[in-house]
Amino acid sequence: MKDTRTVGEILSSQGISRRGFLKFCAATASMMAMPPSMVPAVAQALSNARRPSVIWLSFQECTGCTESLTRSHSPTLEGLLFDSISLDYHHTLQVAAGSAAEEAREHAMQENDGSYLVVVDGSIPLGNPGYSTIAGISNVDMLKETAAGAAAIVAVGTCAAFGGIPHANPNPTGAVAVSDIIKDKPIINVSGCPPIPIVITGVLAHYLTFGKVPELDDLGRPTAFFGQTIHDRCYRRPFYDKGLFAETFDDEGAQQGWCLYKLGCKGPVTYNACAVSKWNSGTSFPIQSGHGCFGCSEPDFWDSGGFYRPLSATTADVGTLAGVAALAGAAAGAAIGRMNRSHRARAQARHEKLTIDDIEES
Amino acid sequence: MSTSLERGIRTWVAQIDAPIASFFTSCVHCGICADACLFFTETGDPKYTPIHKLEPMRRVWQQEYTFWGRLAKRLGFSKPVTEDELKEWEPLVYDSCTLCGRCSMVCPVGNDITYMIRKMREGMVAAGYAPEGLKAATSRSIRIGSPMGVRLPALQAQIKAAEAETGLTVPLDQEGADYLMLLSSAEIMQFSEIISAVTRIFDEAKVSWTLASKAFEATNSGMQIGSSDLAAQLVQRIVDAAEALKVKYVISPECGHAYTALRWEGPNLVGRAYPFKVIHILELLDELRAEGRLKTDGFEDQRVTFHDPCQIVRRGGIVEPPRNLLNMVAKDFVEMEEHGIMNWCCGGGGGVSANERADPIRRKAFDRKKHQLEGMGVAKLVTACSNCRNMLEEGLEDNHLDEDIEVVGLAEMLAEHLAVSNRADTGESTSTAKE
Amino acid sequence: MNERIVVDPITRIEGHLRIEAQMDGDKIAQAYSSGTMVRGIEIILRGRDPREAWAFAQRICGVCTLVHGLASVRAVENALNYEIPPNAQLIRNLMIGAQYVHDHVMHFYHLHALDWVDVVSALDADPKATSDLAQSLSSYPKSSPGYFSDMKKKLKGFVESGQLGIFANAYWGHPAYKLPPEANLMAVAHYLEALAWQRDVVQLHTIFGGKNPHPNFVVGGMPSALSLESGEGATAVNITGLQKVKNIIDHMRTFVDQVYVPDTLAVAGFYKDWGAQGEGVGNFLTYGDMPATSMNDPSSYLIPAGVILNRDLSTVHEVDMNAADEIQEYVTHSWYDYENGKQTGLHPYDGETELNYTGPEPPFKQLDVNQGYSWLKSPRWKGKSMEVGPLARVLMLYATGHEQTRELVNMTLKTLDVPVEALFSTLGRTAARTLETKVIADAMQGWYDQLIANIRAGDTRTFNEALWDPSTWPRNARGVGFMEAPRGGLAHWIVIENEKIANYQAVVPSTWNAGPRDAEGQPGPYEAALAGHRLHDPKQPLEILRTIHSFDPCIACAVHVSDPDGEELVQVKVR
Amino acid sequence: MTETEFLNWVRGPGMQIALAVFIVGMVYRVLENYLIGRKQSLAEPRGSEWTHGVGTMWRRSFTRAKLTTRGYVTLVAGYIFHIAFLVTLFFLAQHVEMFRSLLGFGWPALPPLLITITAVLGIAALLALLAHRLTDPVKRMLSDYQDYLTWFLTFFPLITGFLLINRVGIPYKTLLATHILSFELLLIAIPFTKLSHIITTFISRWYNGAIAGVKGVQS
Amino acid sequence: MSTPDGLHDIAIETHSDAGAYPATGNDLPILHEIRHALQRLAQSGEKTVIDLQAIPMAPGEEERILQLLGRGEVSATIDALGPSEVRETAFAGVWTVYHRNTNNEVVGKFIEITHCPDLLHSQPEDIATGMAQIRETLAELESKQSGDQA
Repeated sequence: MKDTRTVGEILSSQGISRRGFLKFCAATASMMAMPPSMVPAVAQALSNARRPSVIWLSFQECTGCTESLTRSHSPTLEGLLFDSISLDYHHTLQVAAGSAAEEAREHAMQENDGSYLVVVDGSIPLGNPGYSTIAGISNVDMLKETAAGAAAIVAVGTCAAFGGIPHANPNPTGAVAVSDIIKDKPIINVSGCPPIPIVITGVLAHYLTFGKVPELDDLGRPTAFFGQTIHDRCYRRPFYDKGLFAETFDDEGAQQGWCLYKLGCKGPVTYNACAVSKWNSGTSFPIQSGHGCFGCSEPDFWDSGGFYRPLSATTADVGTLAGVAALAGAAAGAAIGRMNRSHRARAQARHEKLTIDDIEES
Repeated sequence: MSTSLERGIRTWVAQIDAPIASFFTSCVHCGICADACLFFTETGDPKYTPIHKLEPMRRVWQQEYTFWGRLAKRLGFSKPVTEDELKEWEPLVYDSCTLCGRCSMVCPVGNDITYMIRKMREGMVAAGYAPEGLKAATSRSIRIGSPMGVRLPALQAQIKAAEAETGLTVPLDQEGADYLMLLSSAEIMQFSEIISAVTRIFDEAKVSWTLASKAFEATNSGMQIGSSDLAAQLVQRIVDAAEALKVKYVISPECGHAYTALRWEGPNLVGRAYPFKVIHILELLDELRAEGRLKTDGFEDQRVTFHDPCQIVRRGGIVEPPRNLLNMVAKDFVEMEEHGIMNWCCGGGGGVSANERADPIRRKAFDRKKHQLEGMGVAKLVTACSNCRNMLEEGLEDNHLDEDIEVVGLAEMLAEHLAVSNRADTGESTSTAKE
Repeated sequence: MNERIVVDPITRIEGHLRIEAQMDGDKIAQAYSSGTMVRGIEIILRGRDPREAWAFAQRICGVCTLVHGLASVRAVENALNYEIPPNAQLIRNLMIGAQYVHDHVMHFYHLHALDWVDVVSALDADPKATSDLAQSLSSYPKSSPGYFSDMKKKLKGFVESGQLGIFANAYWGHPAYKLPPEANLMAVAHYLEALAWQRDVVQLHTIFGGKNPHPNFVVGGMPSALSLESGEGATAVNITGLQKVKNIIDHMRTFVDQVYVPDTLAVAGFYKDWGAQGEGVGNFLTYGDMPATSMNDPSSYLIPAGVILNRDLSTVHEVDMNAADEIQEYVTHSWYDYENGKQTGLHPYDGETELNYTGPEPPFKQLDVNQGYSWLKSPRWKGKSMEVGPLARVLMLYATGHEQTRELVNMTLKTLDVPVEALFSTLGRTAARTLETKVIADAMQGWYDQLIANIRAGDTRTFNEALWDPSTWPRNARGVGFMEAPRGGLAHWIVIENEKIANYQAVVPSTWNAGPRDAEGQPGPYEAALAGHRLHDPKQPLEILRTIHSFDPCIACAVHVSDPDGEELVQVKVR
Repeated sequence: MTETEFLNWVRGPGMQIALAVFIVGMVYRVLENYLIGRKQSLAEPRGSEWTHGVGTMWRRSFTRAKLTTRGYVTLVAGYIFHIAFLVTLFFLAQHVEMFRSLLGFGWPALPPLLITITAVLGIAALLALLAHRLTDPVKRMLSDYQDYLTWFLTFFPLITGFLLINRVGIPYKTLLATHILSFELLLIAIPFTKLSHIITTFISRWYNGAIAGVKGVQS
Repeated sequence: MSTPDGLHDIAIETHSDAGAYPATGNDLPILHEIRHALQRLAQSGEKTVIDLQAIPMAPGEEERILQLLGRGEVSATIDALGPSEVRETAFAGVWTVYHRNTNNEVVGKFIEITHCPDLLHSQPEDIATGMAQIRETLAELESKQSGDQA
């Protein structure tokens, strides 16, 4: 049984006025990081949008992404569940377990073939199919099988988007991202460890509203949320520009809200919406609470040279290197130096005395 | 490759040392040395840029002493030095460089370019590339004993004249004298007044000195042409004579390169330290002054300036003595704008004056000195190098300034003002008196 | 019939858990618990900067999102003997407390409740009667007939849409559901309320830690500088932020007192029979946590450390986390190898393991339980299987004479009219979780007051820089960082050599509880608790879910790998 | 290679390679020169090699000569460039952090505004020097490809650094990686080009001073 | 320990100069933006909406902006999917619109430069619904009346 009512109809059936609908659209547009002038377009689109079926697959994950989803205040998870989508498979939230759960997934796939949305959190291990299984099925098989009939895939979290922590060196399980396996479907990468709650719901809302993939950057992330660096929008940016940096976590600079660059903040190279939308209903974000940005929405951020090392600092261990290099240079230099010296000595030995006759003859 | 070219290159290989390698490594092609070279400043031709004059030797260094150069040479990527290049470079190295050392003073990375040119000439001459005039002068030096062909009789004639003039004996080959005085051929031939002058001064200061018949010539064409082998022969003569006469000091006369050749290069050329000391005439005079043994009378009434001979001052290290001495006799002594170790060369040092081919450019380069003198209002231009003196006189004449400015040797000027003591008072004979 | 019932995935938990139950008729003869996912975080941690370990370790789990970060930070601090400022300790306590309250409430409503609450049955509820019921239980304001009427209407619309989403294919109408429609409707309403409530209360983490899930910590204190010069301030922890923390604590306590505790008691009243099954192993372990002063002063812990054996509350045994012969891990039935054979047990400092999947090639139907059958290891204390978690803690508090706990436990037993033995059960575990939530929520107020007192006294230190620079460290150091995570005792062991991590081991609550059999064939608590359950319908294994959920499994945490030969493993680096 | 991998590479392996090449190359280069050797002068010295050698190492940073206009262009622009380069290299806070990571210690930084102004002056000076090199007959004659290559390698870090501080359009991550890479390229180029003068100039100055010093003159 | 309601009285030593106060400096640009928008409104009647959630804010900065804008004569509360507050600022034509969801969490913050925010207008759809309801009510009443008469 498929719900064919549009979001507009669902809302009006709940007795929500057009004013309420417009407000809903305004909040939705804001949350999707769209300019207010787009509100009429959002309203138009939402009037026609239908509740899509969503299948959420959890692979090598920590459930942090799902937890983040539950923190979204706009739209709320309950709003999403009741009004906007049909979340037909989701380990952490669904009631059914075991074979009943698997049947729900298969049912949703059949019922909505070609139109359902697959959300993936967690990476997929390729090292051995036994590294991660659900119902005895390896992750890679389940992903391929589920993705086959999907309209699009949303890779939620850095693990699904870029491999994340399992992919970090030495990647013991051979973990890869969704995009490494699925090549023939549109994939939206919603990175972050976890992603900002309203960014997850914002991307889902965008897909629901417009029925298509939003504009993406070269890493497959929606530019509406990942278009600018944290540093670009950081309220501490003026301190960076003035060269005022906190030196430690509770010095005067830290208490004054000075820039955390020296404490290793990766804001300048991290594309995410933390500085604008902030976390948990706009309460704060890591930098506002005194800890530098990890760069968690960026690929390979776990191996990007240390969370407490300033961005400009080298990550190379150079102590021994310098010694070894100096020794190597000295050895090579000594060798060639000796050659040079004997080259010169030979030339001096072969020197024929210049006589006045030589001069007169020339 | 011709054997001579090969010989030249081998000479460079033998001559290049750690400082030269360091200098070539450091050069940043800033071209500031050009501004220090009067041949550039007066012609504006970039080829006179000092560091450029070393290009062939630089390539030899690169190809023989650097890793990449050796590799490139082995792989055939490097451009070998050719006869044509040496031919092209010969005038740059000999005609338009007086080894004055001014470029070495301005190089921001500290390159002693003059030191390099000196070595550059070693290879050039070994390869057979040296100007005819300089070759001839060298030939005369070796074969006759003096670049100008001055032989002992000519000196003896001048000694006679001096003795007649001063009434004093000019000691020759006096064994056991403290000082062996050398002369340059220009002094013997053109500025023989100097003989009288030193005779009188030494007499007055009671200096025990002598001339040597076997080694009266101080100049060293071998060094100018750039051959250490020949330069060594010439130095050896002086060393032999000084040893034979058992002198304690050898006095280098008012001649620039002679001082460098004998004082600084000499021991290295002959391969051992001297058993005597080399002292420049100005140093000696200044010592005498300091000791009160040199007293002067009266002052020059005209404005006087001093032309620092490059090899004596900048590259010889004798900066204060001429000034001390000048101040004894000149009330209106003024310095040129750039003086002392930053003075401009007369244009004829380093063998350029012996090289007729260089005459036009040398004369052009004299403009630098002319500009220096302009507006100074000096009547006397004192110097302490007979070659400078020659060049200055000629240059002033070329520029029709000889009427206004007289060129004078410093020792000579001192002699003119020498305060003669009353011999009767002391009752002693002079050191030059025959025993 | 002696069939094997397989429940995979076990849903409404953290991570990937598979239960296989060997049936004896309709009764479970033996149960086998299998963690089916491995990531190898401990391999990844090797060679890294110990100061960064917490961020990696924190990603072990996003549900109990701070516990691994904090255990890791404490491990490094313990290894380096690194003292932290009192404010940092108080802030950590507040964050742990918030984690408890948040996590337990979410577990109860969103992960556990639907084992007891029939959503479809709620459609038959009378809103007025529901309102009466709600008002009889608590003074919580959202209890009007209109409120429940709206709720019912919304639910009706949802069910009628045909797209049940997360509620699809559930065991609605299963005879084990015993709540009347009104209780079901009230519970569904609170399910949604709790969802909104939790969004608010996690903001305590956001203020101090910058975000949730995965708030930030720092070795040596807290990274959240206090900015107090004006009402607005320069950091999140300013006067406004602290006021908000205060409001959140009030909000937490209100919800726990007015909704969570009454609901637990109300629901439990209908399921008293579950007070007699699902016990487990009868041994309980706590590490202790939430110090009033410092982790070095166990006497100041709110929750004491100790071991209770065989339900014997009269004797509390001491635990030495550094003793090589106390805590050990076995891999006899796990997909790992030990160098000296799979029969030996190893203390975490010496933890040495090799990833070796010997299970059936996927897709598979059934595991071979005679071999390795889980990515979880089997931790043992002096060779004994131990249960950790809320029940262990409440028992420990009870056994050590914690006044409030005793009152709460006695009140609960009295209200439900069950014997004290009912504690050792599925129901007891769930009730214990509720009770300790109240204990901790109440304690938070004290920590907050102390923090404000310190600030008022002019102490704004939150971080100790003394040992921040790794060059100040000894060449070799090792330490254990432990805490009471919501799911039970959690400890990370770290070995530091030359400023880098040489070995890292996490033994986590769900490894204690969900681990497979050990060398001697002793089952883990899950396995022991499930044995003897009768299943009404093997196709609808609701009974299994109830007991498993009562432990609040957290499997991603539980799976761990540490492999000295990690380099030899397949390295697939795409992109 | 993604942006992140690029950045990670230049911050780690790239920096390692660059430093290794720089150190190996410079130690090698200095020894290659030094070990050719030189004859100790047998002439009786008038002054000390060491006093004058060391004196010239410092003294030669200031010119004594009156120069022509072309000389002053080189001199003034050269001073500005060198000072600007050193100030930006050593006193921008971000760079101090880089040195701290390399050396284990740091020093106070200067305000970014000052650094920005300095960098602009440095960039202007470098542009002037390039224009001068292209127009001045002496410099043009002396120049080969290396002079333009080294000019670019020096200009590159300055201009990328300037853009980085001022965030002109280009994505920060790419720009930062490029900036670090440009510094590494510069480091690598030093031993193989005239840029080795950053070290050898002090050796050359010493020799110059020593040669003159023996004669009692401070060169 | 007194209750922390008196937090503002906490005697904490302050150690900052006002000049170093952290600010993104967004208040000025916003005011400029508002000025231009007002100009457009006056000239062509064009409306402008500024989404405050799309602008990064330092702690307390939003409050400062609102303080700058001040409070005008009109304020309204709309109860639709949670409360919304519409308020005219001290500058006529400049409105602040705050949307909250049913859990009272702020879901949208806007500054609108317009004669009257759209949300205050009665919407045609709602009017249509209202009309239908009135008709229905009338019909009911009338049929009741006629029924009474009958």
